[in-house]
Order: sequence, then C-alpha cells, then structure tokens
Amino acid sequence: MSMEILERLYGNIYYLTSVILFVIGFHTMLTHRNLIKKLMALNIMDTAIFLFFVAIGYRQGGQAPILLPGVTSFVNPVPSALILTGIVISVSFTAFALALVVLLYKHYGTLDSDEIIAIRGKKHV
Amino acid sequence: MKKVLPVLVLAAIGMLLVLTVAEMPTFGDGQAPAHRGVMDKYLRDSAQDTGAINTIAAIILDYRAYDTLGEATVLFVAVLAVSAALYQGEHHA
Amino acid sequence: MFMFLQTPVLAVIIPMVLFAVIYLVERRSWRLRNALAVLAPLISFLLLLGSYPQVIAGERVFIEFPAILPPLGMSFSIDYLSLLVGLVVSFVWLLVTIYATEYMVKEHAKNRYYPFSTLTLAGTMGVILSGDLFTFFLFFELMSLSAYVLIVHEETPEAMRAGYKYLVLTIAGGLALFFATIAVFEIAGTVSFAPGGFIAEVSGLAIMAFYAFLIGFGIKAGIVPLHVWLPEAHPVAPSPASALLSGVMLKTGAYGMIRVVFNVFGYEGIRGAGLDNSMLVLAAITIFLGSAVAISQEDIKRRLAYSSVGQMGYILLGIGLLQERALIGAIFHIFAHAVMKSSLFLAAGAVIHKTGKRRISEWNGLGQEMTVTMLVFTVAALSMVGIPPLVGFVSKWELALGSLDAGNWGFVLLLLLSSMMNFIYYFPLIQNTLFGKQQAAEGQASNSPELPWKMLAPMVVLALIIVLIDLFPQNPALDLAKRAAGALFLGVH
Amino acid sequence: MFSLTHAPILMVVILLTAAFIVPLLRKHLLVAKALFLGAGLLVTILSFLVAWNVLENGTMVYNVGGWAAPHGIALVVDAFAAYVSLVISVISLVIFWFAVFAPREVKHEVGYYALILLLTAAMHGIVMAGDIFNLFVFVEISSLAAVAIIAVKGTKESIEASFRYLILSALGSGGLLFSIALLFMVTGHLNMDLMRQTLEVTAGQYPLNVLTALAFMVVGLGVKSALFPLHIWLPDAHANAPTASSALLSGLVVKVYIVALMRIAYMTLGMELFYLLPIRQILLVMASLAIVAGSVFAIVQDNIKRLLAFSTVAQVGYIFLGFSLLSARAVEGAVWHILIHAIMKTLLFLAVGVVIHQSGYKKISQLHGLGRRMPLTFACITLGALSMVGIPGTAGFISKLYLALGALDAGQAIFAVLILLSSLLSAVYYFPLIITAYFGHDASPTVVEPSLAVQLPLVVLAIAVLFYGLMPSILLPLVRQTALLITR
Repeated sequence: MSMEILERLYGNIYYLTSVILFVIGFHTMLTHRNLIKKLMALNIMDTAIFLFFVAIGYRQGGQAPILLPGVTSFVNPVPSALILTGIVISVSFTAFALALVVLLYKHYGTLDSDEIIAIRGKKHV
Repeated sequence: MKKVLPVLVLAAIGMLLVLTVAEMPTFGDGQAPAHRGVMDKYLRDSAQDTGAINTIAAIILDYRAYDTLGEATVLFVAVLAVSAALYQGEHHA
Repeated sequence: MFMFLQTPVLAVIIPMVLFAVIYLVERRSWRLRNALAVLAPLISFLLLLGSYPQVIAGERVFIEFPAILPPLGMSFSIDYLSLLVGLVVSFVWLLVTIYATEYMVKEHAKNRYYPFSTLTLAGTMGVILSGDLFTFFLFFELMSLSAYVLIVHEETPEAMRAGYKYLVLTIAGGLALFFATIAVFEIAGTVSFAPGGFIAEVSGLAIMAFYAFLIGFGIKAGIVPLHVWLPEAHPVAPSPASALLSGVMLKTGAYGMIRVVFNVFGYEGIRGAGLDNSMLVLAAITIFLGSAVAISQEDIKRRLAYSSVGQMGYILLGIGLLQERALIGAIFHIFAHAVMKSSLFLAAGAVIHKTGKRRISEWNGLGQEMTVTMLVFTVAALSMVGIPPLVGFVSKWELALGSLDAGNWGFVLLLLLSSMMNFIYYFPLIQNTLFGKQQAAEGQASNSPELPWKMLAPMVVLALIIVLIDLFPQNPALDLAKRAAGALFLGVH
Repeated sequence: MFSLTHAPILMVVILLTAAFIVPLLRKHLLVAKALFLGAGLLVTILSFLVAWNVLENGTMVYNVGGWAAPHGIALVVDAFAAYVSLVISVISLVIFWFAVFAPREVKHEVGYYALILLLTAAMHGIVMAGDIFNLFVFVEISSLAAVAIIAVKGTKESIEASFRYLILSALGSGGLLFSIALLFMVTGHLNMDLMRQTLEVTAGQYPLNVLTALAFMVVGLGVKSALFPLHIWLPDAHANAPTASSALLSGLVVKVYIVALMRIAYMTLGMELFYLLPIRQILLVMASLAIVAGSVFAIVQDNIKRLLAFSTVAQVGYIFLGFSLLSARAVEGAVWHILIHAIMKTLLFLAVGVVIHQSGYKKISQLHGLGRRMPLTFACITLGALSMVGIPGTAGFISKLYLALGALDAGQAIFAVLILLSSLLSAVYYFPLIITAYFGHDASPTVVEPSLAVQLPLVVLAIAVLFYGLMPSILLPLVRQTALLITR
C-alpha cells in the first residue's frame, strides 16, 4: 500500500516538487518577520503554483505547441497560456507590495513586522 | 506556541497535498483528463482560426484575449497604485 | 383602496399621520401642536366607539393586506377583546395627553414629547387592533421603540441609564416575539389569530415558541424576573409618560398573552402540554414579589411601579388559570388597572409638578394643600386594595372565583395576601397625607388654585370612573369583558 | 430596436476605458469628474436593462470575441449575476458621486478615480464571468485595486493596513489559482459549465483532488471575503481607508468574493458536490463564529469606523450562513442581504465619514449633541443603524426575516436564535451611536452640516433603506430566481 503511494509520488515527482516548494514558501511566510522575506516567500509560493500548473500540461513525448509540419505530438498549450497571465499578475502584486514596503520603511523606520505592530499598537493606546 | 503552530499547520497542509499528489493522474500521461478537454480543438483549429502557428500565442491573443486585457489591466492597476501611493502632491511631481 | 378607510386601519394610521403633522407644525404654533396631540387619541377613541354597535351585534371587523412583506401579510381586526382594550387605551391616552399639555410646560424639549407620544399611541393601537401575530409584532416594535424617547425625556444620567436598560430588554423581548412569530408561521403556515387557536399539535418547536412568547410579553408586562427595567424606567420618565407606560403599555404584554393562549395555541393545547403551569408559577412569584418589594420603596413612583409589577401578576394569573371566570377577571383587570394606575401616577405627578416632593416621607399633610389630588389618589389606592364598590374589587372577585373554579385555594389565599400588602403600602401613605401634619415650609402661596383644570379634570374623570362604573345597573366594561372571555372560550368570535 | 447582446461586456469595457482615460486628465479635473460619473451612470443604466432582459428572456450568454464556449471566454449573465451587477452599479454610482463631491482625502485625485473605476469594472467582471480563469483574472484586478484605494490615503496606518491586506489577499489568490489548477487537472476545461459536466464523471475518480481544490478555494476566497478566522485584515483596512473606499470595500467588494465563491459552487461543482463534502458544516460553524465574534468585537470599539468594520465581519457571517443553510428562504435571505447590507453599510460609512470630516470626532463618546447640529446626516445614520439592528420597517428587517425563516425551514432553529441574538448584539453597539448623538448634553455647538451635494448620496441610501423595508416585492422576482439557481 505505502509502496504504491511512494511509486505514484515518484511518478508525479514534478507535482511533488512544486508542492514542496509551496510548503517552503508558506513556512517562510509564517515564520519570518522581515517584510522583504515575506514577499520573497509569496513569490516562491506563486512560482510553485506556476510550476505545478505548467507541469499539468506536459504530455509524454510532446513538443512545444508550435504547429510546424511533421510534428504530431504536442504538449497541452492551455496551462502555458494561462500561466503567462498568472506571472504578470504576480509581478504586479510584487511591484505594488515593494512600493508599500518603501513607504512602510519611511514611516516606521523598520522592516520587521513585529516591530511595526508594536509601534502602531503603542500609538493606539 | 508561536513556534509550534506554524509547524502543525504546515504539517497538515503538507500531508493533504502529498496525498493529493499521490492521487493525481500520472505526470506526462497523454490521456490524462487535463488533455481531454479543450486542448484538441485548440491544436486542431488554431491555425485556420487565427492564422498563428504558435498555439499559445493564438490562445493568449485571440481565443482568450479578454484574459489578456485583464492581464494588461492588472499591470495598469499596479502602475497606477504605485504612482498614487508614492505621490506626494503637486510640487514634487 | 377604500380598504384603508376602515375603522381599525384608520385608528392606527391617523395617529401615525398626525405624528408627522405634529412634527411639521410644532415649530410654528404650540397651540396647534397641543390640539393635534389631544386630537389623535380622541379620533381613535371615537372611531372605536363607532364600531361598538357592530361588534356588540356579534360581528368581527377584519381587514387584510396579504402581500405587504411576502410571505407574511398584515391584517387588522376588532372583536370584543380588542374593542374593550382599544377603548380603554385611547381613552386613558386622551386624558393623559390633556394632562400632559399642562404638565409638560415646565419641561424642556416639548417638541419631542408630543410627536413621540402620538407615535407610541399609533403603535399601541396597532398592537391592539392587529389581526395576526406578524402585524402585532410590527406595531409592538414601533410602540416599544418610540416609548424609549418618552422614557429618556429628561436626559438625566439616571434617565439615560434606565432608558438603555429598557431599550436592550425591549429589543430582546421584540426578538423573542419575532422568533416565536416565525416559528408559529413555520409550524402552521399562518399567523392569523383564529378562534380556538390553530396549532393542532404542540411540537418541540411550538413549546419553544410558547416560551419565547412568554419571555417577549413577560419583558413588556414586567413579569418577574423580567421586570428589571420597569422600576428603573417609571421614576425617571415624566409623569404622563409613566402613567402611559404603567397604565397602558404594560397591558399590551398581557393582551398579547391572551391572544397567544386563546387565538394561537388554543387553551386546550396549552393545558394538554402543561404550559399553563409555567404561567401560574410566574404569576404567583410576580404577585408576591411585586407587592412585597413595593412596601420598601421610598420614592413614590418606584412604589407605584412595583405595585404595577404585582398587578400584572394578577392578569397573568387570570390567563394562566384557563378558566372562563378567571379570564373575565384578567380582562376586566386590564381595564381596572389602567384606570387606577394612571390616576395614581397622574396624582403623584401633580404633586411632583407642584411641590417637587418625590419621597413618601415628604408627603405628610399634603391633603390640606392639594385636596382634590389627594382625594383622587385615595380613591384609586383604595380601589387597588380592593375595597368593594370600587373597580379593583370587581376584578379581584372574578379572579378569586376563577381560582375556585380551577379548584385551587392557594391562589385565593395569595390574592388575599397581596391585598393585605397593598393595604400596607397604601394605607399609611393615605393616612399621613390626608391627616398628617405638614412639615415646615408653611406659608407658601396657597391661595392660588390647587392645579390648572387641564391637570385636575383628567384625574377627576378617572376617579369618577373608579367609583361609579360598578354602581351602574350594567357595568359596560364588565359586560364587554364577559363577552370577550366567553367568545375566547367558546372558540367563536 | 437595439439589441442588448453586447451589454454585459460593454459594462466592463466602459468602466475600463474610462479608467484608462481618467488619469490623463489631471489638468482637466472637471472633465475627469464628468467622465467618472458618466461612466458610472451609463453602466447603471445598462445593468438595469440587463437585469430586465434576464428576467424577461432568461440567462444571457455572451461569447467574447465570437469564440464559442470551450474555445473562448463566455460571460454568463444569469439572475444572480444580473442582480449582483445591478447592486454593484447602483451602489457604486452613489459612491462615485460622494467621491466627487465630498472633501478631498487623497492627494492623487484622478488616480483615485481611476482605481475606483477599475475596482468597479473588476467586480462586474467577476460576477459575470463564465470562465473560471477569467474569474481569477478579475479577482486579481479587484484585489489589487482594493488594496490601492486604501493605500492612496497615505497615512502610516493606512499603508500598514493595506500592506497586510495585500499579503493576505495575495495568499488568497495563490490558493484560488492552485485550486483552479487542480480542477483543470481533472477536467481539462476552464468553462465553468463544461467543468461541471466533466466533474460529474471524473470527480469520483479523484475525490481528494476535488476536496483539496475546494479547500483551497474556500480559504482563498474566504480570506478575501473576510470569513471569520480569516478576517484579521479587515478592521484595520476598512477603518483606515478614505471614506469612499471604506464604503466601497465594506459595502461591495467583500461581498463580490462571496458571490464568486457561490457562483463557482453552483456553476462549476454543483451544489450537491459542493456540500457533499463537510464544507457546508464548516461554513455553518465559521459563519456562526463570525456573527458572534464580529458582534462581540464591535461592542468594545469606541472608534466608529472600526465598529462599522467589525460589524461587516458579522454581516458577512449572515450571508455565508444563508448560503450554507441552503433552504430556499435562507438563500433568498442571503441574496437579499447582499443588497441590503450594501445599502446600509455604504450609508453608514459615508455618513460617518461626513461626521468625522465636519467635526473631527472619531469616537462614539465624542458625538454628544451632534444629532442637533447635523440633523439630516444623523437622521440618515439613525435609519442605517436601525436597519442594521433589523427593526421592522427598515430594509435590514427583510433579510433578517428571510434568514430566520430559512433557518427554521432548514430545521435548524438554533441558527434562527443565533441570528436574533446577533441582532440584539448589534442593538447594543449601534444604539449608543444614536443615543449619544441625540440625548444628553450638547458638546459641539460649532459643527455644521456639509453641503447638499455631499448629503445627497446619504439621503438616497436612507430612502432606499426605507423603501426596501416597506416594499421589498419590487426586487423579489430576481431574488427568487437567484435562489432557484442555487438551490435547484
């Protein structure tokens, strides 16, 4: 039983890798307090999802979906097309987030999320 | 507690994901459900429909151009958001 | 369209319209404002009086607007019970408003009092003339919320605190009613009051609904342990407002309970499920505690408020016994207590208005200075104790007979005990005011008339009713109460 | 006779085009404002026509670019989409008006208008999407724009709040994209209708896949719509935004994500599948917790805008509760509440914004006597607050009635009790707002009402509160059809 699961996992090693990458990103997100690191973690997670999505499109022996004469087997073009959009979105988010980080540093003088919360909390009381 | 909680959450998520991966269709399987949907039509018709031999380009720029409009809009939102957030009033501009 | 022009709808709508009119004209002319404020209850009273012959002839007025808030509609009806209570309410309201036009002269923010008094009247009339639970609930909320403005009128910190307590409890009560109403709708598919009730089988949800009704109405009627807002709110409100609260608005809780027991569940269903016991227990506790705590109160309005708690216990007892004669007593007591308690509050208000004395110990010898007022007070107090020819006696007599019908001696003893306690807290007060020595501070200008006629006349009218109504060859209120109870028990209109 | 075929896409395109032009008009502010309002008005008219058309002729399907469903992207305007679109366009028009006429709160004015336009366009795009990836793209536009309209205020607090919102929102987006990937993996389709048809066959083969996809989707959209334990970003974000943004975010944006989730649930998965998994129970519990916790946190707030924000957490719970009870009336109640909460919360945020600007007071305990200084504004606040509590005669009562009846229909009396309990709690935190303003001593004799143009949106919304409270039957057909879509 568990042997079978391991075999299947091995067969799906690309998926597994992206899942591991996702968890690594999430872990960084949860445990690191530096805002830039949090953003990097976010990007790792996004990349993991992109990898996963593109991997879905792969077919054994398939080539890039450019319809040249003589090529008959292609990979699935849909995930690649979608992920192009996904990447742009992720970039946009990161750009805006970095702009906010700049502003935060200007206002609070630190990039540590706990310190920012502490500064803000003091002001509230 | 603050150290344990993330580990527990991650373990739960990781467990679920690994089991899911084990259940997924095999990587690279040409007959996986993902390839039985819209793919064939794109590969078959895109050249006549759009004149593009690159199917991905055909999808992005023609079949799913609305998404691409959305994609461009996201970029626009980001540019606008950054400039509006960093804007400090007339005299700086 | 002419459906709107029927008596029960008009009796509700006209005060509502007048609320807006008063609000618009009050800055121009205070005379017009006062006249309109008096006009509102007068119109409602006359409209109901106009439908008296029709109802006595055995016809039930019923008007329905089915599609107001789908799936629920609104409806209005007049039968014996709503006619009696409606007449009492509008009549007392009329007298109290006349009294208020003089009393409120000393107060601030008069422009707030009159519109909201009229709006509260609209809500109260709506409650009484509603033909189904949902309409009942809608007007109940209107009444409760607009009464808040009357309670906090003086805006002192105590008033605000008492008002907040009232507000939260009254909203809780309203929500309990809301829950009960939709639960009834869920069980039966209708919420229209029907003779003999319409809940065939008392299921678990129905029992929940019944207790929700009991909580909702109990909060309004001041049933122990839900009475906590009542002794706080009465003393802080202006006296006319306390008279309305105690004399009229508490009764809507009792009225609703009668409707629920007889027109929603059916008394046999209630008895079958043993739900009457919970009412009886609460009633007994309420009667005893209300009367007992009243004895220890020094503030006259607080004492009267606790007395109201005890009296509402009588009415609940009359309902819970599920005997025809007890129900006659309960219904008649709605009338009797409205008259007695409002005259007591008006008299107490007159004293506070004139002398500012709220503490009972300061009242010694007041009878010499304010003879008529104290006579009214005396008559009403004696009636509360239950001295025979006065109205208070009649309802207690019927209640006692009803308890005997139910084969329950205990309640007769409880009634006697409570009367004793009433005697204890009213009699020394009467004795001291009428015959006691006035404290110092003599030599005030006592050659001025005792009170303006606008304050005096309503009290005297109420006192005359207390004394005379049972001396008539046929007591019209008792007659209506008997018919109402008979109809409720037979399961006909 | 002109045809309405292109109306759905036009609604999005008009708003987007206006958004692309407005930032260029910095030197022509009047033109920019006119364009801003004009686009809003045009879209409102279109959405009325579309709603009418959907009621008359049934669901409209529009193929963007002429590519039919499996190839291209379809917009599916069913009763739900038409209804929510109507709500969005009307409420946002009112907010547009307020943003134009209210005192300036942001430095980059044209940029602010453009962001609002983009946000509105994205919301229309979300509710009309028939393609799951297209839905994702518009969710991203709206998420980014929603963060941006908080950050434009430029204060320390707003930057911090918007950063937190951005991070969580991006996490949510990741979850959503991941679940789309999983669903694509087992279906090969992106069109939601075709996905459902394929899933009927393949779901049994890959149960864990579908479960994981669902879990990530509920969490992803749950973060964005502030479902209970995921709401932590909301109070700061909504409380520190400019007035018009707070109204837009609390009134509409949060709900659009719920709509997205529900549309995916009934269009992509079918409600049977969606609720076959324990998701329904989880949502019920979360919604109940949201209602209780939101109310309890709101009670202890003195800052008015934070109070309103916590109240939104509770109200979001109402909507989730209605959808997960899944009896016809409960769903109707939830659908009602989307509109009604949009009206009341927008009204309250705008009115409170006006009060804060005119008086400088941000706390309830400072409002003494303002009811007399600003009679019209406080009349509107009173109506809004009464409606939030659910007093009969106001719109809030309607959704409360339907939700409670629906809970009983579903045989879950306990949730009816919960709804009423939360109603009591809202009385506890909303009434002090009114009481302090009207009664007690008068502390601020110098405060005055703002201009009539600023008050107009408040009055319009207050009238709407009364209108739907007294005659809800106007919109009932659309609400009924929506409920049918979900419960069929």
